[in-house]
Amino acid sequence: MSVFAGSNRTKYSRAFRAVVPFLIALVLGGIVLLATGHNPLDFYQLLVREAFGGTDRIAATLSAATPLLFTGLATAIAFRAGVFNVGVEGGFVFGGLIGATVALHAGLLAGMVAGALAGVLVSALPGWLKARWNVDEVVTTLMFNFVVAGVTGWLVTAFLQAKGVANSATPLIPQSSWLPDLLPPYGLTSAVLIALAFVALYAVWIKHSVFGYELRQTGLNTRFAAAQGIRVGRVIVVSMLISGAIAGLGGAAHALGVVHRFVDGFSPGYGFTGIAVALLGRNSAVGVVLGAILFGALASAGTTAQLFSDIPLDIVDVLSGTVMIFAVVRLWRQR
Amino acid sequence: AGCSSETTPQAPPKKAALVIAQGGLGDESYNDLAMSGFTAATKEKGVEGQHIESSDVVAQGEQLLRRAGTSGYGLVIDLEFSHGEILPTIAAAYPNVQWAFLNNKIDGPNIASVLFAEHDGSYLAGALAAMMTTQTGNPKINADKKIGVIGGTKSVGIDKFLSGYIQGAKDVDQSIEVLTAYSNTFGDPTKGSQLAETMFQQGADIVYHVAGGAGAGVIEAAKKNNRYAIGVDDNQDKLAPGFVLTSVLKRADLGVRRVVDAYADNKPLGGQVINLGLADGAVGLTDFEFTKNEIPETVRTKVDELKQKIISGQLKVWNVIDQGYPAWLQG
Amino acid sequence: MGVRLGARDVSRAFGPVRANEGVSVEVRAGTVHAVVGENGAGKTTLMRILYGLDQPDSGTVVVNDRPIRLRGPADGIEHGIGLVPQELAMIGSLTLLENLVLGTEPKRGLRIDWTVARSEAEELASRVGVELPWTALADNVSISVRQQVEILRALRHGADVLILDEPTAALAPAQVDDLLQLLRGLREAGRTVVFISHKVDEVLAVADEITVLRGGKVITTRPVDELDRSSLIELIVGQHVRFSGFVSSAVIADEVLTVAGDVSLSVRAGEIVGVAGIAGSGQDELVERIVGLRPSSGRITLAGKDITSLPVDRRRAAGLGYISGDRRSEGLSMDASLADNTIAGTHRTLGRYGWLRPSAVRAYAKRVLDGYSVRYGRTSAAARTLSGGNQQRVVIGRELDRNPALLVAAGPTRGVDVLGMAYIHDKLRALRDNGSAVLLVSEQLDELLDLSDRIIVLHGGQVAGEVPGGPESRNAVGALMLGRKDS
Amino acid sequence: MITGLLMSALLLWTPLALAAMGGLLHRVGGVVNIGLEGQMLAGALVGALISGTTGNWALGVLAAGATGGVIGLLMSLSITRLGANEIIAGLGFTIVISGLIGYLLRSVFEVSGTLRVAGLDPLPRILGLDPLFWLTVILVPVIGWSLRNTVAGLRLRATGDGFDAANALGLPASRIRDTAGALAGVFAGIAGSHLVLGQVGLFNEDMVAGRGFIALAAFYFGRTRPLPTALACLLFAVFDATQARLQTAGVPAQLIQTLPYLVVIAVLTATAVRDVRGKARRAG
Ligand SMILES: Nc1ncnc2c1ncn2[C@@H]1O[C@H](COP(=O)(O)OP(=O)(O)OP(=O)(O)O)[C@@H](O)[C@H]1O
Ligand SMILES: Nc1ncnc2c1ncn2[C@@H]1O[C@H](COP(=O)(O)OP(=O)(O)OP(=O)(O)O)[C@@H](O)[C@H]1O
Ligand SMILES: [Mg+2]
Ligand SMILES: [Mg+2]
Repeated sequence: MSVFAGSNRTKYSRAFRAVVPFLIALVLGGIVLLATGHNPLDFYQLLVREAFGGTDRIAATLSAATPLLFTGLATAIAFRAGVFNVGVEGGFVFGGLIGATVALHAGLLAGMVAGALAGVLVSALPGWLKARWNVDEVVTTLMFNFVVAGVTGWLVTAFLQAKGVANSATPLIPQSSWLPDLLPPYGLTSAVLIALAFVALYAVWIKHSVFGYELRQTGLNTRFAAAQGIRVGRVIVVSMLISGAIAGLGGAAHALGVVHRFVDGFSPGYGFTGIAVALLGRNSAVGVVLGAILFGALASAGTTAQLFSDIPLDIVDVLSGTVMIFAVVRLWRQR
Repeated sequence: AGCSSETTPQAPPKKAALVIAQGGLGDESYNDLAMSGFTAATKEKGVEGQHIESSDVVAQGEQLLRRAGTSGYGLVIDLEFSHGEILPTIAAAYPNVQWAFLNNKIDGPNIASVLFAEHDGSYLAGALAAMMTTQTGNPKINADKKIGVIGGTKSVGIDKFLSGYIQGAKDVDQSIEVLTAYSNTFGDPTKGSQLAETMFQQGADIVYHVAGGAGAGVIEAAKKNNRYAIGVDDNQDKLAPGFVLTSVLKRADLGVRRVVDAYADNKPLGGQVINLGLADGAVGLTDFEFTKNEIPETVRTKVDELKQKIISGQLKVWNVIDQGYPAWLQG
Repeated sequence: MGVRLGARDVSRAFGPVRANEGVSVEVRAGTVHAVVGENGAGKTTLMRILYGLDQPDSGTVVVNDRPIRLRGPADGIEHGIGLVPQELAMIGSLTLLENLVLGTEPKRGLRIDWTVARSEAEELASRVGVELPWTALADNVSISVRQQVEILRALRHGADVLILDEPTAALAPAQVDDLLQLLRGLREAGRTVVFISHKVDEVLAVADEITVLRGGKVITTRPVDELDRSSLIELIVGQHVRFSGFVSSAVIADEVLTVAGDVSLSVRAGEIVGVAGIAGSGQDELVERIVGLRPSSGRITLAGKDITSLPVDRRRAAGLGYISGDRRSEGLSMDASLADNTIAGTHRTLGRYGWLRPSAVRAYAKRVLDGYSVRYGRTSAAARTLSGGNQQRVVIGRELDRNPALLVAAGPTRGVDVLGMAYIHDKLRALRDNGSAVLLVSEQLDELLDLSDRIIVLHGGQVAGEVPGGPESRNAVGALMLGRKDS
Repeated sequence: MITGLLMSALLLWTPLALAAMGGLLHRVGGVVNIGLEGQMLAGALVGALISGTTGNWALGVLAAGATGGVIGLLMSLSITRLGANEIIAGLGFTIVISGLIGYLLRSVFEVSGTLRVAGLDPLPRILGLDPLFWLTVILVPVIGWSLRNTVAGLRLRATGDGFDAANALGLPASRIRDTAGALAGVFAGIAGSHLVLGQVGLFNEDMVAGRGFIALAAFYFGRTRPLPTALACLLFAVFDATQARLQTAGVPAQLIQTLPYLVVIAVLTATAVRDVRGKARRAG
C-alpha cells in the first residue's frame, strides 16, 4: 500500500516539477514586462493565441517543434547512455548541408540517408575518443560545433554555392525531392511524422530492447555495466552514432522539408535548445515531445506576436532561458 | 496603442509590416537602414507599421508571411533573402496583400522587387582609395600601394561589394595591392578592429568594411591608428569625422520608402522592379563632409567622371551575383 | 558527570524508513563504547547525529550531561567530537598533510605556514606512534593510511571523543590489531571512543560497554563482561544462529581456472580457494584480470579455454560468475530497478531477436530474488531502496543462479551482518558441493579460514605461500600476509 | 610588424585570460562554468554605461566586475542550492542575459544591437598597455600561488575535489563554491569591460562572440593550472591576431577559425591518452 502511495506521489511530483520551471519563467518574464510598462497578462494571452489559436498556428508551432524533436531526441539518447553530448547542433547543421547537397543530385531518400550519415560523421570522433581514451565529451562535442560551423561555411562558399544568390546558400532543391507537406497550405511537413515515429520507436526501444537495456545500464552506472559484461565502450560509441544519425536526419529533414536548401542561418541553435528539451523532458519520449512543443510554441508565437504588439522578441529568450535553468533544479530538499 | 479617436475613422487605417532579415536589427547597416526608412515613411504617411524579427527567420518564413497575410496588413516588405522562393506561392494565396522584396527580382502580379547596384558604389570607393593611397602629403597615408577590404562573411552577397571595390582600384592602377579578409561575424567589433589593425600594420592605409556591426571596430581602428576607413550602407562618415574617407551608400531606406509611399498613395506596385543605383542616389559615395579637404580636387573630379561613365553605361562593373566570380577575387 | 556524549530519545526518519526510533545512549568519559547491529539498524545515522552532520527529527544530543543542539559538524568539533566516517572523507587530490590541516590550517597572515603544519603533523603522528608519507596524495595511499590520517585529524581538532564507523571493515588482521591497540592507547590517555563494527570478536576485545541496535531501536546497553560471543550475536540478530564452521570439500575434480603470470594459481571443480593478503597486495588486480576488467599479461584459462584476452561477456558465457567487492558501485546499479539489476549479464540470453519481454524479465527476477530470500516490494523498485544485507543477496542470487563453473567472490560479506553472513557462507558451500570452483577473496581472515579448502596468500603482488583451510592455519596465514615465510 | 602582432595579441589576450582565470577558479571549486559568455556580455554593457555616465574608466571596470559577480553568484546559487545542472545553468543564464540585454537595448535605450555611449572613458595606457593587462599579468601567478599556499586556496581545492568530504569537515562547502562562482563572474565581467573600454569603445550585443567558450577551452587546455591556462589564452590570442595575415595568404577564413577548437581537441586527447597509459603502467 505504501508502495502505491509512493509511486503516485512521484508521478504527481514529476508532473509538478515539469510545470514549475515554466511558471517561474512566466513570473520572471512578467516582472521584466511590468518594469518596462507592458501588461504581462495581455502578452501571455497573445502568446497562447499565436501558439495554439487555430489550425494555422498549431501547424506553425508543430513546424517549429519538429527540428527540436530531432535534436531533443538525439540529445536524450546520448544522455541516457551517460554521454553529455552537446554536439547535436553540429550534427544537425552538417546533416542539413550534406542532405541538401545530395538530394539535389540523387533525390529525397538519398538526401535523408546522407544527412543521417553526415550526422554520424560528426558524432563518431567524440564518441570514440570518449569510449577509448575517456576524453571529456562535453568539451570535444562543444568544440566540434564550432569546427562544423567553420567547415560547412567553407564548403558552401568554396564548392557548393548557388549562383545568383546573395547569401551563402546551396542551390534550391527541385520540388520532386522535397518532403511532402502534411497540411497544405500551412506548411507543416511530414518531417514531424518522421520525428514522432522516431520518438515512439525510442520509447519502446530504450525500454524493451536488449541494446536499450545495455544503454540504460551504461548511463546509470558504467562500472556496474562493465562488470556484468556490457561492452560499455561499444555502447557509448553506438549511442553517439545513433544520436548523430538522428541529429543529421533532423538537419536533412529540415533542409528537404522546410528550407529546401542549405543556407546561412540554417539552425538558430536547435541543437542547444534540444539540450533543454531533453533535460526538461527528463530524457523520456513523452517529455521530449512536450518539451519540443513548448519551445516550438515559444519560438513561433514569439515571432508572430510582433505583428500585434511592440514588445521586443528578446523577451522570448528570457522566457526560454529561464525555463532551461529551472528545468533541472531540485526545488525542495530531500529529507 | 490605438488612439484613433482624434482622427475621423473613415476607412480602416492602412497597415504595413517589415520582415527583418538575418542578423536582425542592430546590424548598423542593411536592416537598420531599411528599418529607419520604414519608420520614417510609415509615420509620414500615417500608415500603421510593425516590424518582425525572428532568430529563426529562415525556417519560419512561410508561417510568418502567411500570418502576416491573414492579419490585416495591406503591405508586407520582406528583407530576408532566403524567402525568395516561397514568396510567389504566398503572394498568390493572399492576392489582396501587396508584397515587396529587396535584393532580388521575384515575379508575381502583387510583388514588387527592389534591386541595388552595390557593385557600382563599391567600384567608386575602390577607385577613390587607389588614387588616395599614394597621396603621401597626407599624414594618414603612406607610400605603399596597399589598401584593404573586410567582408562580414564569405558569400556572394558580400563579395559583390568586394569585387566592385577591387575592380575599381585595379582600374586606376593595376599594381595596387588589395588585402582582403572576412570577419565571419556581423556583430563583433573587436574582430573588425583586429583585422583592420593588422591591415594597417601590413601597410594598408585605407580599409573598406562590409561587415555591419563588426565594421564599427574597423572605424575605431582607423581613428586609433590615424588611418582611413570606408563605411558602408549608411553614411558612416560622422562616426569618426575625418577618419572615414567616405561611405558606400546603399540606401535600403530609400527602397523601402518608395514602396511604402506607393502603397500609401494607392499607386500601382505589383509586378514592378525598382532598380536603385548611382543615378537615383540610392547607391554611391557620400559627399565627403569631413574629408573634403584631404581629397584633392583632381581625385574628386576623376571619381565623378567614373560615376557618369557607369550611369551612361559606358563602363560596366562586374556583378558577382549574375556573373559569378571574376579573375580578381577568389570564389 | 560521566556522560561525555549521548543521545536522548532521538528519532530520525528518511521518508518511510525509521532509521532511529527513540534511541537513548550514554557514552561515559574515558571508555570505549561499541555500537553494534545488523545492516540498516541505524548505527551510521546515530553517529552522524552525534557529530552534528545530521539533525534528529525529535530528541536531543547530550554532551557532558547537558542536552545540546548541534547544527553542523562545526558544532560537533567545537564540543570535542571527532568522526571517522564509514565512507572516508579524504580528498584524493590533496596531500596527506593538506588533508590533515584542512579546516584548521596554521596561518601566517593569509598564507598557510607549511613549516608549522609539517612539524605539528610529525608531532601528532609520533605521539600516536605512526609514520606517514605526508607529501603523498591521498589517492595514492592505502585505506589504512588514510584511516590513520582521519584519526590524527580528529585528534588535531582537539577531539577527545572519537567516533569510528566500521573502521576495521577494510583492514587486514594485523592492521586491525594495530588499530585496536591505538584505541586502547587513546582510552589510557583519557579519551573516549565510540566504535562500530560487525565483527563481534573485535568488539568484545576492545569495548567497555556495548549498545545493540536493531531496527532503529536500542535493544540493550551492557558492560562487556556480561556478554560473550554467542549471546552478543543473539542480541544483534534477535534469534539464535548456528554457524556451520569449517567443512572441507568432499570431491575435488579437474582444474577449472588457471592463472599464469606474476601470480600463478589454479582452482579445481568442487573446491574453494581463498586469497588472503593485506589491502593492496594485488588481490584487486588478480580479480579484475580474471573477470576481464583489466588487461592481463599472463595467461588465464577457464574450463580449458584460453580467456586471457576475451571481454567480460565472453568470459561470463564461458561460465564465469563474479561477486564484486564493491557492491555500491560495481555489484549493483543503485538507481536501476531490481529487475534490471537481476538480469544483468543474463539479459542477452533472455532476449529474443534483440527484444526483452517485460513479463519474462519480471518472472526471471522474481524467481531469483525469491529464491535467495531477498526482502523487497516490487521488482520495479530501485536497488537503493533495499537494506545493505538484502542488496548483497541480490548480487549473490544473480551470480549463483546462473550456476557458474567458476565463481570469483570478492568480499562477498563485506559490511553484511552476522545473519546475512551465515546465509551467504551456506550458499557458497552449496555451490562448491555442486561441483563449481570458487575463488574467494576476503579481508576477513575468519571467513577465509572457515570457507576455503586451501588459502593462497599474496604479498606485494606475489604469491607468498599456500596453506590448507581450517582454523589451525590462522597463524600461518597471518605471518605470510606480512611477508614472513616462517610460522 | 612583429611588435604590432605582439601588441594586438596581448590586447586580445587580456579578456580571454581574465575570463579564463575566473572559469579556472570556479573549476577548481568543482563547477564547469559555461556562463562566462553571458557574464562577459553583461560586464561589457555595464562597463560601457558606467564609464560613460561617470567619465571614469575605473568606475566602469568596477561596476562591470560587480555585475558579473552578482550574475555569477546567482548562477552558482542555482547550482549549489537548487541542484541545477551546471552546464544547463551556464547555457540558460547566457541565453537569459543576452535576451535581457537585447530587450533592454530595444525597449529602454531604443537602439538595436549597437550602443554608443557618449563620454565613454577608455582605459589609459601604462607602458603601452592598459591597466587591466597589467592586472591580469599579476593575477596569473598570484592565483597560482594562492591556490597552493593560502587557506582560501586549499579550501577551494578541497571543496572542488571532495564536496561532501569538505562538508563533513565543517567547511562551508556550498558557500566556498558560491564565492568561487561570484569571483568567476567578477573576472568575466571585468573581461567584458575590457572589450569595450580597452578595445573598441562601443557596445554591441554580439561582441563577446564566443570568447567565453574560448576561455573555457583555455582552462581545460591548461588543466586548471593558471600559468598553462594563461599560455593557452596567449596561443588563442596569437591565432586571432595572425588571422588576417593567414587570410591574405589565401587560407579560407572559415577554416582558420576552426584551428583553436581543433587544437583544444587534440590537446585534450593527448593528455587523456597520457592519463590512460600512465594508469595502465602503474597497475601493470
Ligand atoms: N540519506 C538517507 N536517505 C534515505 N534513507 C537512508 C539515508 N541514510 C540512511 N538511510 C536508511 O536508514 C536506515 C539506517 O541506515 P544506517 O546507515 O544508519 O544503518 P547502519 O546501521 O549504519 O547500517 P550498515 O551496517 O549497513 O552501515 C537504512 O534503512 C538506510 O537505508
Ligand atoms: N602542499 C603540501 N603538502 C604536503 N606537504 C607540504 C606541502 N607544502 C609544503 N609541505 C611540506 O611542509 C614543509 C615545509 O614547507 P615549505 O618548505 O614550503 O615551507 P617553507 O618554505 O619552509 O616556508 P617559508 O616559505 O615561510 O620559509 C616541507 O617539509 C614540505 O615538504
Ligand atoms: Mg599608401
Ligand atoms: Mg553504517
